[in-house]
Amino acid sequence: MAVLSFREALNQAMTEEMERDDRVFLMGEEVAEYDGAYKVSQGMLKRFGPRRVVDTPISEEGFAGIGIGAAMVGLRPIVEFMTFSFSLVAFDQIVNNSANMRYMSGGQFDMPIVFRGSSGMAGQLGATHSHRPEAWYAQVPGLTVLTAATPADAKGLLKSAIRSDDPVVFLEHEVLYPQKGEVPDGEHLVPIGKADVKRPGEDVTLITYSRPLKETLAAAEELAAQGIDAEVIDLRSIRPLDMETLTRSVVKTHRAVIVEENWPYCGLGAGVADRIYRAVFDELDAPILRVASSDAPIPYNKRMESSMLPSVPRILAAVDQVTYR
Amino acid sequence: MAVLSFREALNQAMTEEMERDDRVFLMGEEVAEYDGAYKVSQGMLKRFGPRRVVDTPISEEGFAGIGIGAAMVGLRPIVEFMTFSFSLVAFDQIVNNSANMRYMSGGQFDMPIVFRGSSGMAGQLGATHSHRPEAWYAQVPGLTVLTAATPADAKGLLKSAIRSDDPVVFLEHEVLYPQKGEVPDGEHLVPIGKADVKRPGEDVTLITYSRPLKETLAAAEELAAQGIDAEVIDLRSIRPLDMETLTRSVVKTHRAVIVEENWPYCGLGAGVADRIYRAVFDELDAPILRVASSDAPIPYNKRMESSMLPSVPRILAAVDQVTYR
Amino acid sequence: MASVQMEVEPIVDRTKALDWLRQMMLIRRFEERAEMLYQKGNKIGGFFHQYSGQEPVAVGSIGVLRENDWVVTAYRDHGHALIMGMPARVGMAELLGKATGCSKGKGGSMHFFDVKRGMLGGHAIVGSHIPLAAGFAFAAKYRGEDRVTLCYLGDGAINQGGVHEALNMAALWKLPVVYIIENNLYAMGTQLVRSSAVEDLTVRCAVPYGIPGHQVNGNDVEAMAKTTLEAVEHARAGEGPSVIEAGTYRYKGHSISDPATYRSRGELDEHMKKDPIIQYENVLRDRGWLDDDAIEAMLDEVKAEIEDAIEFAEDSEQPSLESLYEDVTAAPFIPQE
Amino acid sequence: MASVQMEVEPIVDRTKALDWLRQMMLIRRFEERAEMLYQKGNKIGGFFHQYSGQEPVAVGSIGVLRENDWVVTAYRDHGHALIMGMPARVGMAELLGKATGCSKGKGGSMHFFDVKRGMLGGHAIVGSHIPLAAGFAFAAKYRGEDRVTLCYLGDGAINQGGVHEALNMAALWKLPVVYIIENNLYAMGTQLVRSSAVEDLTVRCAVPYGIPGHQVNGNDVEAMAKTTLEAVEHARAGEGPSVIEAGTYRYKGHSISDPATYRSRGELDEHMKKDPIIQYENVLRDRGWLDDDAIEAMLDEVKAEIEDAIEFAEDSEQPSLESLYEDVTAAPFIPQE
Ligand SMILES: Cc1ncc(C[n+]2csc(CCOP(=O)(O)OP(=O)(O)O)c2C)c(N)n1
Ligand SMILES: Cc1ncc(C[n+]2csc(CCOP(=O)(O)OP(=O)(O)O)c2C)c(N)n1
Ligand SMILES: [Mg+2]
Ligand SMILES: [Mg+2]
Repeated sequence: MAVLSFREALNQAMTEEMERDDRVFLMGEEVAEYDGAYKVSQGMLKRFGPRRVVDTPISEEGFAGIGIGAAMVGLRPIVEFMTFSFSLVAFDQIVNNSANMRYMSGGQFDMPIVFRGSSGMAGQLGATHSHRPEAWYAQVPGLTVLTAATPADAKGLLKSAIRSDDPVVFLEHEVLYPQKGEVPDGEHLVPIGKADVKRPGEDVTLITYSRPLKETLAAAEELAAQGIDAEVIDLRSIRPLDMETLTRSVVKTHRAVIVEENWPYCGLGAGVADRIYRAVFDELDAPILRVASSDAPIPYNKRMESSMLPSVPRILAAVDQVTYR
Repeated sequence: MAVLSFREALNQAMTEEMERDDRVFLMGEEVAEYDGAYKVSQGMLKRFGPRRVVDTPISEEGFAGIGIGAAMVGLRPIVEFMTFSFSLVAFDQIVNNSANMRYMSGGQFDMPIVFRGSSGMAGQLGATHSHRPEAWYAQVPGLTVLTAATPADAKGLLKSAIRSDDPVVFLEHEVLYPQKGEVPDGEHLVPIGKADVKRPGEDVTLITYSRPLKETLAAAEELAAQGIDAEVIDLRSIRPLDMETLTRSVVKTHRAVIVEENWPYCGLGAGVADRIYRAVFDELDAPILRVASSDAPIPYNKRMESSMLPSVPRILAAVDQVTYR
Repeated sequence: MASVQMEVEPIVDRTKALDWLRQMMLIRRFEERAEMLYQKGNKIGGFFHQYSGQEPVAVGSIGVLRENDWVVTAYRDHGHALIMGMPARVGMAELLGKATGCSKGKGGSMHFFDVKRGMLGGHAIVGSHIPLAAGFAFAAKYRGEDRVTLCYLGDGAINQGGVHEALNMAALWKLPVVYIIENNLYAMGTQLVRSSAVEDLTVRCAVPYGIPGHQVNGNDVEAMAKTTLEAVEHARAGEGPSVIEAGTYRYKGHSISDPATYRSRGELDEHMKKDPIIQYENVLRDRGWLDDDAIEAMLDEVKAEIEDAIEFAEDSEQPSLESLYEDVTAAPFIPQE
Repeated sequence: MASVQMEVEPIVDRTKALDWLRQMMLIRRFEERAEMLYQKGNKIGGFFHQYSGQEPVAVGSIGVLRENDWVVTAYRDHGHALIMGMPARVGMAELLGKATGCSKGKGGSMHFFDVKRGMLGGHAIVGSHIPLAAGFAFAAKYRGEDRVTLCYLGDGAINQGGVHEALNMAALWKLPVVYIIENNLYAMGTQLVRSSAVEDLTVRCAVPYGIPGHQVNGNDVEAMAKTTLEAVEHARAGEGPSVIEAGTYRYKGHSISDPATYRSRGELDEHMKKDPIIQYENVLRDRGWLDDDAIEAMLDEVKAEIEDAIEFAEDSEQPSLESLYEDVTAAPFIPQE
């Protein structure tokens, strides 16, 4: 297996799919001549030319809509948001047009579009540039919402997203871009709708996605040293949610903690917890706790920002609570 | 007490506050010469003139931003969205500018702005025109999110919203506009952050807000006939949430059902349920069930749309489940 | 009188001209009868926006398209759909929310889609389909197809920011799309002077993007056709987008619930006196292409077509409640409940 | 050479001119030193956008304002803040994320606010502050205050739709606001020709709204002042908004992490050769208002001010972790956790 960075894995996924299928193209701010604000599309202009790697003006609402239009008539656009914080100006296009259009037309067309880009708190970028929009988009029927925590999943999931005939919101994390990991050689696809048990365990279920997987696995190691065997589940698919993997785990461990960067109230973890409770309430020996960001806008100051993030001590404290230690 | 329609109550609230305070003004599409698309601002242009009742072009992002700017320098705008479905094109302004600005400036100014308008499924308006944005906005620290189910609350809450120095998202419901109810005479203010027990009860807690209050109260009557004494809580304040009233009730009844028009996954009910579980898990004898809209875009067809809505039979079925009958 | 309307030499032959007249009658009749079903039978619900008075805009412009060109418009979409070839039956069935409707009863009046025939929708969020139109044109250019998109929008819609994002990109990338602003002087109750800082809408929408801007009497079906053809040929030649401001007037309120008290009876009467259908009848009569009997026969035919459509719609099945979860996604849909 | 830059007769007296020169030096020095703290000490984080090369735009335009006028800009905001009177100390402390910073360490480089002095922020979502500026002007007009707002935006920002919504309303309602487009030819790595269908930005932003559009050499501080004054007086007279396109150039990459490989060394050198600070020194020297010693002294003073600011910033306290929940709302904040 090749060792790739997260960013290279995404680049490979797009490159391979664009090689396979001329209908696939990439569009966004600085994706072409600049090679991507975060260099995810490095070399793609050179390889595919300006017809298929398209720089746009700073017009997210407009080019999201152009992508949607192109998808309605058979192209398969990948629309990059420099960061998903900027998708807020395109919110109407994503929610109303990409998600509803097939339905409102009685199924007259597919909507094979991927919106992708970095998301989350990337370090001192402040309140406007640190959004985690997963719960906003997860709520919307019609959308598929995916996120990866490892280079392998990034590649395999993005390829599946590009091949999907439905609109996909694909959330990356800027902090993960340089991180390296093994990626299977050859055709590698990760199915939509399947969570991944990143570490099997018996005593407590730790549910996470995106960047905090790392902290969660580190916490699991600590717990192992303390004699607690934690199962770590990486959601990967935010919508649809893999309820089977989640309930199977909770039925075994009887306790769960959700680790996420999202805000606590009405955040993704609330959506996931609600569904687990309703599915297997009687199996739970403790409330599902959440290690989420603090309920405040994201500050510039580094220490303050760090204090909001999921961390190993915060995860351990939550596990202590659900295991009544 | 006077009997007023919901729309008249809102009108009174705005009118009284504009009488009190010259800084308060109303701005939006068709609010002035047309007297409001839903006649909520009827007569206000005549009373206050075009300086204070301002018709705008169809530019939600722009006039939301103008309102925010005006609030930053001391005015107290009421910005009407013809419906909150159209707030999606202004999402960035509401989330990034109105909610974050005070924080990002280190508290250098207040943000006394109210965004208000109808919301919810008003009857065959289709997928783009039937949004219930409460969970989207509830997630955002900095915002206050309110909604009323009766004319009295509509008046009292809107007055409090206008007097608040923080940005308020005030969700009305088109179907409620003509409904009548008693409204206390004289100065009537409903505090932000307080839910209201619309019907006390001992056996099960029914939590709701906005239009479904009616169905919920009707279901409670049915239940009473069956010997089950339901407590009905109208949230009114979506953010901040009145956890005290909620937990006090659940500690008493040990079971709860949330009735709402929001989508199920990551909807408002998930946010509320998650917080109740974490607060009083041991008191719960059953999972908190949800009577929400179905997980689909909103169809035009009347029967299909009705089938998605909370209804007395659906509420009764949920109560049967949580009471294990 | 007829000569007042017709600013240009006929650009059509008799067959085409009669067809256009018939199309205008068809739209008019479709909506008249639908309005009755809405008002009396309570069979139609939701928002319902009529095109009465504006028919020549759609008829003249779509009239110059080729088979595989595309059309997209806002919520005032019955006319465009019918002219693109959507059978009145499936349009009427959609209004009644039936499974046989063009959008299976899921879209309603504001969402008439007939993708096979190139009708890429009515769209209900003001301005939101302007970028979509640029996207269709982007795809045509990407694939090297000789296909043009016509996109209709209102005089109020030009105040949505996304419109200008799309116009800029369409111009920058020379996309084959023609934007037709149906300037009916009002956006709901707001007169143009109260919504736009400049009243010449080509100054708002063409000049800033360096693209051709045409102003045309939208109630003159042949002038509409001629101007559109020019813009369409410009697009086909790879020269990029154009903007056409078509002056027109709507007879009805903004939607069925709007009494339109913001305008005077006199103003309305003034416009109705110049009804474009009657004017075109006169023009064709003057040309000797048509006589009163022929007009009568045409009207009868149109009426019959609409009555048949109503019968079809009424007889059609309601969609099943299970279909609520159909057409959400192309992949098997798993409700997240 | 100096005469090449100075297109207009001096519109300032000596005191003001020296002050402007000093202000430009102050911005330049502030950012040079801050860049070092970012690069070497790792004391500054997040996005950091420098204004070097563009100083005359802010200095000349803000230079004609009255005490109670307002200014708002994007994330490239250090210059505007300093000129509005924000002490270098609190600016530097903000960069270091300190509690003594202008925004208590919560805003950072992109969010310099000094409301008391009329600096209504740096704003980081491209285009999002253009409506805010119209809102300030709306409030001034509403209250009958004789107050003008200057709002700065980039050549890339004009492609955000909300900008055009705001321009239209500002024009429609004759709001006292002046929009200054700092056309530095690039939006990140995108040259203007690749982002805008039309290169004359007054055609994009003034013509469609029927408001005055000025083009000016933004690197000529006095020309900048003169043009702004004209626009400001227009606003004060109740005539509404104007747009000024100020041609300028940024020396550094878009942000500190941008190597700016999209432009040639030659292009950059060409511009640096005409450095506006040096040019203005020459102009003032030619006028006999300044000699080398005075320049030296001025620079020393500026350097000392910045070193003092750094010392202040370094010595300042970090905000407490509890302050995370402060300043969220005016009402007592109840975290929803
Ligand atoms: C974003 C948005 N804002 C508001 C509305 C409500 N609305 C629907 S149509 C309309 C007026 C549009 O006027 P115009 O563009 O002139 O088209 P016309 O109705 O005259 O054909 C308004 C305000 C909407 N659908 N979407
Ligand atoms: C809505 C939005 N999209 C994208 C960005 C990322 N971004 C920040 S600055 C910038 C370039 C802006 O260029 P310009 O307006 O010319 O201003 P300049 O940086 O040259 O001063 C971009 C793309 C953003 N902050 N907000
Ligand atoms: Mg109109
Ligand atoms: Mg620039």
